[in-house]
Amino acid sequence: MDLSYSPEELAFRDEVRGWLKDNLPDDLRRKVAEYEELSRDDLLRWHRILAKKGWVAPSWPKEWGGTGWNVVQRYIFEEECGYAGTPPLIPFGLSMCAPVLIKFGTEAQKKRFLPRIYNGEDFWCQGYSEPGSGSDLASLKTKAVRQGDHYVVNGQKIWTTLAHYADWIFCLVRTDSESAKRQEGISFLLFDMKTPGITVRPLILLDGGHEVNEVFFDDVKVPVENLVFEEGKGWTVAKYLLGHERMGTGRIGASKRELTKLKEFAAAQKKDGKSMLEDARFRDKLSRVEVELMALEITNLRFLDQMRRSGNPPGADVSMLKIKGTEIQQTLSELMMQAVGPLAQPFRPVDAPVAARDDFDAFVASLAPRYGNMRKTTIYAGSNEIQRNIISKMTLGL
Amino acid sequence: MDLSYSPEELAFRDEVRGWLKDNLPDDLRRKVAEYEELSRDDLLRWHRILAKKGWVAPSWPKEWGGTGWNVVQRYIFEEECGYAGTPPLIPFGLSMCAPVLIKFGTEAQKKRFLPRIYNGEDFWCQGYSEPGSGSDLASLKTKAVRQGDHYVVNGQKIWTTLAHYADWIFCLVRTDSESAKRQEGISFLLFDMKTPGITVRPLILLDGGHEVNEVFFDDVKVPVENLVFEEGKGWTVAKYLLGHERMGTGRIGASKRELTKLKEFAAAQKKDGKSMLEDARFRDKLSRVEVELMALEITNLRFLDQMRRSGNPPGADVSMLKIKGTEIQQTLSELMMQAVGPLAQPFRPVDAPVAARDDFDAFVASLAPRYGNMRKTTIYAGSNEIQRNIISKMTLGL
Amino acid sequence: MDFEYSEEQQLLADSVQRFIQKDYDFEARKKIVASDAGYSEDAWRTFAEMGLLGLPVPQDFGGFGGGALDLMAVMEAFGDGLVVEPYLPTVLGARIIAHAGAKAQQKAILPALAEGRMKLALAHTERNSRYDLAHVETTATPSEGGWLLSGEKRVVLGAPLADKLIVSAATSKRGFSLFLVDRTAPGVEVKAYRTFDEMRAGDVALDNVRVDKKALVGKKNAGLALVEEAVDFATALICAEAIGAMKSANDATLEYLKTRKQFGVPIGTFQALQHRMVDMYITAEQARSMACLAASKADSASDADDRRRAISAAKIKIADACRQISQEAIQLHGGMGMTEELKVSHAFRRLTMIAQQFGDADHHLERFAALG
Amino acid sequence: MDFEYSEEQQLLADSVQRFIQKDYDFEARKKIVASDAGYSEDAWRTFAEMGLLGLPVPQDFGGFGGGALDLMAVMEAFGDGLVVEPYLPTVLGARIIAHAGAKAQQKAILPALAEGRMKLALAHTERNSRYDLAHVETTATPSEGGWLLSGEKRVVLGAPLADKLIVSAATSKRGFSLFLVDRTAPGVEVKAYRTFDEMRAGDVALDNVRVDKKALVGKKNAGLALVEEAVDFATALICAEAIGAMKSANDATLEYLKTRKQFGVPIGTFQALQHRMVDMYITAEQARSMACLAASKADSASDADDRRRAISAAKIKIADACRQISQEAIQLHGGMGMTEELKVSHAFRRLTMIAQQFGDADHHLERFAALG
Repeated sequence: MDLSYSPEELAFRDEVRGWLKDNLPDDLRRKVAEYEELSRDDLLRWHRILAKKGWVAPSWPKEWGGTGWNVVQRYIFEEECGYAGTPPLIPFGLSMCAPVLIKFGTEAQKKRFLPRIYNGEDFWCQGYSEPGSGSDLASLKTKAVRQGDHYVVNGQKIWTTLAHYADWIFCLVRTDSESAKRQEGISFLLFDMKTPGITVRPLILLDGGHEVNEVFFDDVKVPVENLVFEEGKGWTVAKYLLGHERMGTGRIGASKRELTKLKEFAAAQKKDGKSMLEDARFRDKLSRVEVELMALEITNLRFLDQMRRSGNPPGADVSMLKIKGTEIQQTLSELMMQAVGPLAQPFRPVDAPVAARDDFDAFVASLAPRYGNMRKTTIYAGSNEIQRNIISKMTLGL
Repeated sequence: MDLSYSPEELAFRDEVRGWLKDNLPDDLRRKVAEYEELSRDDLLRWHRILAKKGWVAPSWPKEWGGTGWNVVQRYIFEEECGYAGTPPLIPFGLSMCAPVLIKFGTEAQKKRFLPRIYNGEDFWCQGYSEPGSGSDLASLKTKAVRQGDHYVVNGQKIWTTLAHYADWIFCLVRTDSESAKRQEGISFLLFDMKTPGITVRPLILLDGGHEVNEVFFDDVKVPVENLVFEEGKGWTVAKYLLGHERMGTGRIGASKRELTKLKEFAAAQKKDGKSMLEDARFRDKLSRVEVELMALEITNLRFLDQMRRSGNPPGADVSMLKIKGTEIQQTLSELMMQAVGPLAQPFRPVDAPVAARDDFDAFVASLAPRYGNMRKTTIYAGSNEIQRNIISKMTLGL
Repeated sequence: MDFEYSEEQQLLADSVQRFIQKDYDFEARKKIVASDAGYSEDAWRTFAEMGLLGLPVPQDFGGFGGGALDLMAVMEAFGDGLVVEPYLPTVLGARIIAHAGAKAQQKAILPALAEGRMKLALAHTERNSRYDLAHVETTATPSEGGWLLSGEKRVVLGAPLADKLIVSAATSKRGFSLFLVDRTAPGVEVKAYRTFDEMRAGDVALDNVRVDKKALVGKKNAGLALVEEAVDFATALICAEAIGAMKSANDATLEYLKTRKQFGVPIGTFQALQHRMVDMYITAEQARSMACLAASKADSASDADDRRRAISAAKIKIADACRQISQEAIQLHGGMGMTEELKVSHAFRRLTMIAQQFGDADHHLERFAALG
Repeated sequence: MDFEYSEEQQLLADSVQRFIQKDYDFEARKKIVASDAGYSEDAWRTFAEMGLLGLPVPQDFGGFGGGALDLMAVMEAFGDGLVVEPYLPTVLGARIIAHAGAKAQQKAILPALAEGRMKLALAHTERNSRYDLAHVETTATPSEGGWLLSGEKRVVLGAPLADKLIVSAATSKRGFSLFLVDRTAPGVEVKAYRTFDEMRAGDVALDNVRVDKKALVGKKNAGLALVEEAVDFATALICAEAIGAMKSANDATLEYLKTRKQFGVPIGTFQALQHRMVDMYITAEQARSMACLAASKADSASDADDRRRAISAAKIKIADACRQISQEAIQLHGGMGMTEELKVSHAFRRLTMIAQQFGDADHHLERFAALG
C-alpha cells in the first residue's frame, strides 16, 4: 500500500501547478479568492487560456482536442485548478453537451458545435429542471411539437445556471405526451438562446447573487437538425450523461485552498488577545473538517486506484464524494464566518457598490453571503438526500 | 408568565422531598446511585414502604388507594423520586395492569388483583412483544384456544422485563386467527406465572445484566375468568394503555441527579493536574446536556400547564419528552464514562464478584456497562424512531 | 407556574401580529428593505402608537415600564414577520438610560423614545473585542470639564438611523464609561451599511469628539455592568425573536413538505424528511422553553450571576437551534429555499445572524462554564 | 499510489480470515471469553505458526520485520473477528524492545515472542495520567547497582497473561525510563480483571521491586519518546482493528435491515433508516482512509511530528466513527442489538473502548491542534 503519487504523477502535478501559477491572471485569482462574482468575460477569458494551452477538455477524444490523460492525471488537473483557485470551467458545454454530441451527435453536429465549445466561442447552459420536477427529472412538461422542419417549443425551465450568459441551451423536452412510461417521449434539443420566444428571468439567491434563472419558451422554433439522437430517446441521452462520472466531485483541491485560507484568516482574528486558532472550541471544529478533508482525499484516491485497476467507474460510491465534499465546503464557509464573530453582520454599503468603498471591508462582508451561498451545494446536482438514496439502493441494496 | 411552582406546589414538593429523605433506606439509595442491580426484594421493599405511606398508586381512584393528586402533584412526586434516587416502581402492575382492570375489569377481578398489586404482594410483568413483532404489536402470534373453562395458550413472548421476578403476567394473545383485520381477534389475558407450561429464559444484555427474558407458553391453561374485557377486544384494552400517558416520561428528576453526580465525579478526575470540569472540550459536552435538560424541564412544565388548563393530555407531543429525555440519559452516561478516560476499561474482576473485591473500583468499572445499558432507553417503550413517526403523523400531519 | 401571556401581553401581541399581517407582510417588507432608509417611518409611528416604543420606558417617563416578559410576545411576532426596524437598539438604549441616566438625560430622552421622536444606538463593539463586553479601546480623555472621545466602533446596529449614540470609552485602566453622543456631532463619522439580515448598521469613527460633563451616563468607570445588563436583556429579546423566526421557517418548511410533490407524492411522505422535520419541531420547542427562561431571568434573577447563567444557557440553545433550523429549512426546501423570493431564505439570514449576535454558542459555553 | 495489499500481505490476511471463520467464529470466541484464562492457548500457538507473532519482530531475531502496513490486514481481520488474545500488548512490547532494547534483551525476548513462548505488557498508564504519556508517578530509585521500582499502574492490557512487564518509572525530574520486570517478581502484584471489551487487563502494584542494571530498556530518562512511538504505532493498529469491527457491525446491521420485517415489510425499506445506514457506510469508508494514512505514517513519516499529526488525525476520525457506528448499529438492531446473543453487541463493546484507547477524540484534537 502506498498513499503517494508515483514520481511520474508528481511530475505531472508539478507541471500543472507550475503552469497554473504562471498563467492564471492575478485579477482572476483575486476574484476567486475573495468570493467575487465572475463575469461572463472572466469565465471565458480563463476558458480560452486553457483552450490555447490545449487543456480545456482533457477527457474528450484526442481528435477533438482531448489530452489523452489517464484518470489520475485528469483528477490531478481538476484538483490543481481547484487548489490554485482558477475560475471554474463551466461544464454545460465542455462536460455535458460535448460528451453527448460525441456519443450521440451527427458528424454535422459535432463539426458545428465541438470546436466552438472548445474555443469558448459559445457559452452553453442546461435546460433540465422544471418547476415541479426537481429530482424527479422524468416528470418534465416542456412540450416540443414537430411542425415541418421545426419543433415548436412551449414551457419553462428553472434553475438554469448562467442562462443570462448563454448563447446556447440544451434541453430535455417532451415530444410525445401520450407514451405510457414517463421516460419515453422525451427528446434532447439544442436551442440558440437568441431564438425569438425565449425569455430569461433572474432568480436572485439568498446571498443577493445572480447565478440561476427561469427560462420561458413561448412558441420557440427549433430547427429539426438541432435534435440530438432520435426523437423520443432523450432519456437515453440524459442517463448517459448522469453516468458520465467526474472524479472531481469532492472538490478536494478547492477545499484545501479554502482550508489554508481559513487557517490564515482565523490566525489573524483575535479573541482575548489570542489567535482564534488557539481557541479550543473554534479549533476543534476546524480540526474536524480538516480531518474529514484528509480522509476524503484518500477516499478519492482509493476510488481512482480502483478505477484505474478495474477500468470501471466507482459507481454509486461517487455519491459519497458529493455528500462529504459538499459538507466540507459548507463547514469551511461557516467557520470563515464564525471566525470574525460579530463582524460578520455587514453585507453591503448603503450608497455605493462594494468595490468602490475602500473604507468597507468587502471581504469580511462577503463571508456571511458566501456561507449562505454554499448552502446550495447540498441541494444542486442531485441533492445529498438523492445521493443517499442512490447509495442506499445501488451500493447497499436497500 | 411564571416558570416557578406556586407556594402550594413548593410546599408539596418539600413534603415529598423531606419524606423521601427520611424514608428511603440508605442501602437502596446507594445501590441506585452506584448503578447496582436491584433484587426482587429491593424493589418490593421500596414498593411496600410507599404503599404503607399511601403513595404507591397516586393516579388510581381514591377508593382503590389513589391520592387524589392533580397532574402537577403527580409529576412532582415522580420527579422527586427520580431526584432522590429511589428504586423504580415497577409499572407493570401499578401503572399498566391496574388501570386496565379499573377501566375494563369485573368487580371480582378488581377485588382479587388491585389490593395485592397495591400492597406489593404480586409482582407483575408484561407479555406484549413477540419475536418478529417489535413495534408492530398487532402482528402478534401467541395463540389462545378456548377449551371449556380454560384458554390453552401456546407461543412466545420476548423482552419480558423482570419475568424472572414475576408472579403474574398480563398478555396479549390471539384468540381468533381468522379475523380480517389483524387488530381483531386479540384478547387480554392474565396468567399466574406458576402455571405449568410457562418457561422463562433469560436474555442477557450487552452489559452482562439480566433484566429481560423470553417467555415460552406450552399448552398453558388459563382460566376463563382471567380474561379481561371481552374476547377479541384486547386491542381496545392495549390502545387504552398506550394512551394512558405518564408525565414522567422525560425522567427529569433522575437526570438532574445524574447531572449533579457527573459534575462532582468529573471535578475529581484530573487532566494535566486540573479538574475535567475545566477542560473546555469535556465541559462543553456537559454544558450542552445541562442546557438540554434545563430546556426539557421547562418544556415538561409547559405541557403540564397546558394539561391543567385544558384538562387534556398533551397528546403526541409527549413523544418529545421520551426522545429528549432518553437522549439526555444516554449522554450523561456517556460523559460519566468519558470522564475517567482510560480507567473506563475494567469490567469485572476475574476471580471474585465485584462486591467482594475491595481493591477493585466497582463504581468506575460500572460506567462503561452503564453506558452500554442506557442504549436501551432509545429502543424500549416505543423506539425513538417510532416516537418520531408519531409526532410526524399526529402533530405535524405528515 | 403559568406559561400563558397575561391578558395585556396577549392583547399587545395580537395587535402586533395583526399589524404584521396587514401592513408588514412579505411584500411590504421587501419594499422597506429596498428603500433608501432601510426602515419604515410609518411602521415606526405605528409602533409608537401601539405603545411598543414606550414598553421598555419607565412609567414616570411616559412609558409602560415593561420587562423582558412583556416584550417577549412582541419580539416573537417581530421574529415571525422579520421586522427590520431598529427596535432592538432602541430598547437597548432605553434600558441603559432608564437604569443609569441622570434625571435630565432621562427627561430629555425617554419620553421622546416612547413617542418615536428619537432613536438610540449602542456603540460598543470594536474590531478586536469579539464578544468580550469588557474590551474597549476607544478612549475618553478629560478635557476642559468634559471629554474627548477617540476610537472606532464596529457593527453598531441602528447607527445610521439613530439620533444619539451611547458610546463606551475607556476612562481609566480599571474600566470604561458610557457617553451620550449626537450622531451628527463634529468628529463623528458613521459608515452605513446593510447587514446580512437586512437591517441597517454602521461603523462609527470618533475623532476627538468633544462631549461635556453631562454626556456621561451612569458613574465613571461603571460602564461594564450597565452594558452587560443591557446586552443580557437584549439577548433575552433576540431569543424570543428567534422563536418567531424559527416558527416561521418551520411552518413554511412543513407546508412545503405537504405540498411539494416528487415522484408523484408529497415529499413529506418520505420518512427521512419526516424525521428531520420532527427534529426541527422538537428543537423549536426546546428553544422556546429556553427563551421563556431567558426572559424570566432577565426580569427577576436573584443576582447578576443567576441572570448571566440563564441567559448564556438560553443563548447556547438558541444559537444551536438557529443553526439547525435555518440550515434544514433551506435544505428541505431545495432550490426554492435558496432564492430570495421565498420568505424562508430571509428567515435563514436573520437566524444565521441571531446565532452570532451578542455571542455565539462558543462564547456562551465559555461564560456558562465559568459560572459553575 | 496503490491501495491494495501486497501479495504477501493479502495471503496473510486471507489465512487469518480463514482461521477466524474456521476456528474463531462467534461461538468459539464465546467459549474463549468465558474461559479461566480469557484467551486461547491454541489460538496463540496458531498465531505463532502463521507468523503473526513474528510479524513485528525484526528479521535478525526470527521475525519478519513487518511494519504497520503489514499488520494492518491482520488487525482488520482481528477487528472483524473481535479477537481477544493479547496481540496488541505483545506488538507494543516487541516494538519497544526491537527499537531500544540492548542486544541481550533482544536476544532473550524477541525470538521467544515470535515463537509464542513469551508475552509482554506495557505497564505505563496511572491513576492520574489520563492520556498524557509524559505523566509518570511511579519511581525508580537507584539502589545497589540497580533500581527499586515503586508505584501503581492501571489498566495494563494483557498484564495477567504477560511474562514480563515493561514498566515506566521516573528516573529524574526530566523524564522517565523503561524497565523490564518479571510479572512474578517479588513486590509485583497484578490485580486481574476482564475489560468491558472482554479482554484481560490488570492493575499492577509495584512495591520496592528490585531490578538490576540490565533491566533498563533504552537510555535513562529517554522513555517518553519510546513509549510515544510505540503507542502511536499501536494506535495505527487499533485504527485498522476498528475498521474490521465497524465493517462487522455495518454488515450485521445491513443484513438485519434487509431481513427484519415490521408492518409486513423489511425495515430497510424505511427511508430514515436507509439514510442512517448510508451515513454509517460513508463513515466507515472515511475511517478506512484514515486508517490507511495512520499505518502509512506509522511506517514512514518524515519526522515524529509528521507521524503524530497523522496518527492523531486518524484517531479523531476513528473515535468519532466508532461512536457513531457502534451506537447506530445497536439502535437499528433494536432490542436484539442490546443482547449479548448477537455479535453486534460485542462489536459495540470493542468499538466503545477503541474510541477511548490510547486517547479519545478530545485528546487527539488537542494534540492535533498543538501540532499546527
